[in-house]
Amino acid sequence: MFISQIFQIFIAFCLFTTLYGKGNPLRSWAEYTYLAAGTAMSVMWAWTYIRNHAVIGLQAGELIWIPAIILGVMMWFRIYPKYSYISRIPIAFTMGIGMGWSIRTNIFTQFIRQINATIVPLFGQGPMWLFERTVIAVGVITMMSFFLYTTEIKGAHQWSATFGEYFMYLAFGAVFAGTFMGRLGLFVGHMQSYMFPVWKQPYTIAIALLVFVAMLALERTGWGEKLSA
Amino acid sequence: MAELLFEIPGIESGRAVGLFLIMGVFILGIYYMRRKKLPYIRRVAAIDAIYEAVGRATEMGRPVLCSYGRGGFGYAVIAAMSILGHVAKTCAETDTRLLVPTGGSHTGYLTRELAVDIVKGAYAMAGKPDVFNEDDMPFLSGEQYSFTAGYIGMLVRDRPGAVIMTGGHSSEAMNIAEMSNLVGALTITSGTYVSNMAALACASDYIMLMDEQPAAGAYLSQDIEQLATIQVIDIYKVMSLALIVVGLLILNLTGNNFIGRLLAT
Amino acid sequence: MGEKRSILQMMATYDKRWAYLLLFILVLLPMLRPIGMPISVSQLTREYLGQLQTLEEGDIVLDSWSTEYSGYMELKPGMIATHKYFIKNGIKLFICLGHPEGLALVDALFEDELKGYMKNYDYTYGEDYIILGFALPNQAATLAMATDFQGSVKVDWKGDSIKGTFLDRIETGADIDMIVDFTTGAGNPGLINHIVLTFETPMVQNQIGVSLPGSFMNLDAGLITGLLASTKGGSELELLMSEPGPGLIAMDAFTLGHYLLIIFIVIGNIGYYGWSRRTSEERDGTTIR
Amino acid sequence: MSWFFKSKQVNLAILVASFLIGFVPYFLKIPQIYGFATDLTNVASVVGQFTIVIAIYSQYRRSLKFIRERRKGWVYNIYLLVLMSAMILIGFTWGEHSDAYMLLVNSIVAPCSSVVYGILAFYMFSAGARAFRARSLKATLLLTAGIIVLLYQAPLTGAFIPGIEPYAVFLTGTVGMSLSRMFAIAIITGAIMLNVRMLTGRELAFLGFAREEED
Repeated sequence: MFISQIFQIFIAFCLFTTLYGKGNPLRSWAEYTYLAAGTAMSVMWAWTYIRNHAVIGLQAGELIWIPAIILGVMMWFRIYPKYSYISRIPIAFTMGIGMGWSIRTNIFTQFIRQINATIVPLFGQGPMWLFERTVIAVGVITMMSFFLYTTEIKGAHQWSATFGEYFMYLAFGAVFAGTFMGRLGLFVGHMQSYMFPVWKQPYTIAIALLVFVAMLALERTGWGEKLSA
Repeated sequence: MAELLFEIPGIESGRAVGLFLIMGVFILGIYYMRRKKLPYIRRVAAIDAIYEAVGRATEMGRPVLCSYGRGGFGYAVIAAMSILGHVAKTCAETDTRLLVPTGGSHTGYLTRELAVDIVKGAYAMAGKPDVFNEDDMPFLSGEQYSFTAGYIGMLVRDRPGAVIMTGGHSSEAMNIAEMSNLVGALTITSGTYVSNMAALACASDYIMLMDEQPAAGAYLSQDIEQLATIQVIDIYKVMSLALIVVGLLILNLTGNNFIGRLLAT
Repeated sequence: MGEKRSILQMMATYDKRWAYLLLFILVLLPMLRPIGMPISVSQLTREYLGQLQTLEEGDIVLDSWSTEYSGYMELKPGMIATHKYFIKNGIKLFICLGHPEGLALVDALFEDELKGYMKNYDYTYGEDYIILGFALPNQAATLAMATDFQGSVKVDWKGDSIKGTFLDRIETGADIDMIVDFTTGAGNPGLINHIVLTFETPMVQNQIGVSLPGSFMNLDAGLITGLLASTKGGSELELLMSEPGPGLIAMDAFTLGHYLLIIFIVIGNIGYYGWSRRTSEERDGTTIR
Repeated sequence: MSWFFKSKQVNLAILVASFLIGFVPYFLKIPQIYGFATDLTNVASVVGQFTIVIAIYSQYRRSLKFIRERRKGWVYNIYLLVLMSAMILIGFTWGEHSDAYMLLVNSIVAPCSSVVYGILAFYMFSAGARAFRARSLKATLLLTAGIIVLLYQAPLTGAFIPGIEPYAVFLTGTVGMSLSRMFAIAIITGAIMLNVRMLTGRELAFLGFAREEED
């Protein structure tokens, strides 16, 4: 367990050397290790899903899984250019079903519900409510008018579009800040897992320094680029 | 939710309006795709930015890097393919090397085939089929993170003068945009979701916001299907605006939530 | 570049790797020496807790983890606090993973963080909570689960049958009392599309900062009923429930990281007005002009 | 037989039929097709999992090409294939809940996945520091909104200046939210239109038909 913990810290800091912007073998090693493990994990999970549904279902006598497995195997023919046409049927089938169930509900969640939530009584709930709801409606309308393509933007449309564009940049400021909070929270949480329990702290600091120095040394000597992938 | 305005026997309650809206897209879409006359589409500023970027790379003698996203066949990726075709043609005409990283998801190998065809076709159309080099369109990986690493590797190694990152990119977009800024490339990106749009607007020299990318793709291709798509989208945008305005007016002037009930689910 | 650069020029065109190094140091330092800065609780987090409080003992909650390990790092405080609430109040959970990496999280959460807590409240596997594993890989699976639960789910994550557990009570999405979704946003739209929309099941979300705009939109449209925002929301929930955890510890670094960015923005502006604008540099690598 | 698979009409028919199976039961009250539609949805979710084999194959092919041609970093590709095969082998032999397999997941995937996203904090940081400059009215709006929300998000500020909360909540919950809403409303039609193009047989490149015509 101890070794695993130390290894985690080491491989994480190796990958952080990406920030320096130059190739080095530590980073390449970490990257390839991750790629190998990540891909292997996807394989295992795909298999588990197939087993828990199709294999167990078949054992219980559910015949519907037989075509599922046949279609799945047909999918593999995509990799032989000569027979890749065989894979078209499972692709058409999964794409078709997927298209069906995604648009059937997206029209409600993304279109109808959103328009409906914009149409609300403005008065009678205080000035703050009136202000916020008006801002939402005006914001949606003016921003959308900025994104119309089949008409020339001029006259009143020009006013609306310009206002919408400014409004959008105001929104971008807020959204950017929120995104930064998220990424920072992730980074802080990650570092926390290497700093607590407290016994990890000396190891973490030592490994961070070690990787940092190694990275600089590799860069200065020119070995970094040479040995990286 | 407001109570329903109407119900149609045989249709699940509250779902008829969604069904009609979807059918509306189908009807309008097929109608516009069958028309022979090409509709008017505004030339979005992104197109000039793309030509400027390619021109800059050519002047500097550096390659152009153009990617079309890492997902399967989505709305953004298909638009990006049109843009890629034009970038490839311009590059072929001006003898600028073009790099196209491909892959990035389990379905990335499917889109790659089409991308290779498009670039190959563009070189052939420019009369330089022998200049086309498939090694400049590497399949980086089927996994997102190593696709990103490979992409960054290309940026650092080949130091392109322009990076045109269109199509559906997600969290890796920020990574690529900042790295491309570090190597001094003029960066054009496209945002496909809200937080990604805000971040990329800050990080890149030019950004195609929301559906400016499909609009640019349609304008460049002058393909009736893509143009029809933009037309139908515009109709629905105007319709949604009208619904909001009319709904708000009726509700707040008369107290009757007509549109709200029409759209109730 | 000239040999000697003025301070203003440096403020406009510093090497950003120095900023990276500073951010690294400022995040690690307060963990070595915690400062314990005070924090406040937002209305959003109070409403989220209010939603959890509508549940009664024995209610069944679909506990969806549509997050990879990285998202967990951000959502951890909120996940721990929310699960503590469930454990304390005897709510039944069935955990569905929406991402393969979720497997590693089961151990990370239940073994490393909540083991003692669960023992205190006698919260046991099979009786109070069941892990279904990678049960929500895509919308199709979610739809299948929502319309025919018993037909589409037969075993738990280790392949043991779920017959005879509290899950027997579930036929469709209508039998689920609440959905709690720990998500990175890109996770699984199927929950809203196929359960909330169809069965009007209440759903609360613990969302990462990146995907918050979309969640605000759904909150306003009534598609979700509560929202816990990023690490900050988690730490506020800890404070509200008087259950201190990793969130409150993180807040020092969180504050410093934000202030550092603000300082760099100020420096950049001084540099811009003092140097870039006068030299009318053409391109500075951003659309915001 | 191969004409059947190759035929555009057959594939298009399958596409349309499965689209209808996915689409129609949600709207029409025909209980008889519910069960059938659910079964097929289950089947589709399993079929989708089979694509992983293609991803693996592409990875092997690319790595082997690197090794064969002794390209830069070919040694890493050997390492990649060995580690990947070993982990898959361990997973299949002892199961994905075994200690050995979990150890690999916890030691490699957990830290690396966190770095890949955590590193974006730095990129956001430098992009923000570069872009948030009061160059114009647009940029000043961005800067103002950004600074207010950033200040609010730093938990310490809220404790000392509680008055900042309504402004920040207004910017994220109202201004930012209306951007998301506009985005959602505008983008949905494009997605449906793509489906229209596919279902009417005008956009079949995803089935590989574009390639076919070249051959």
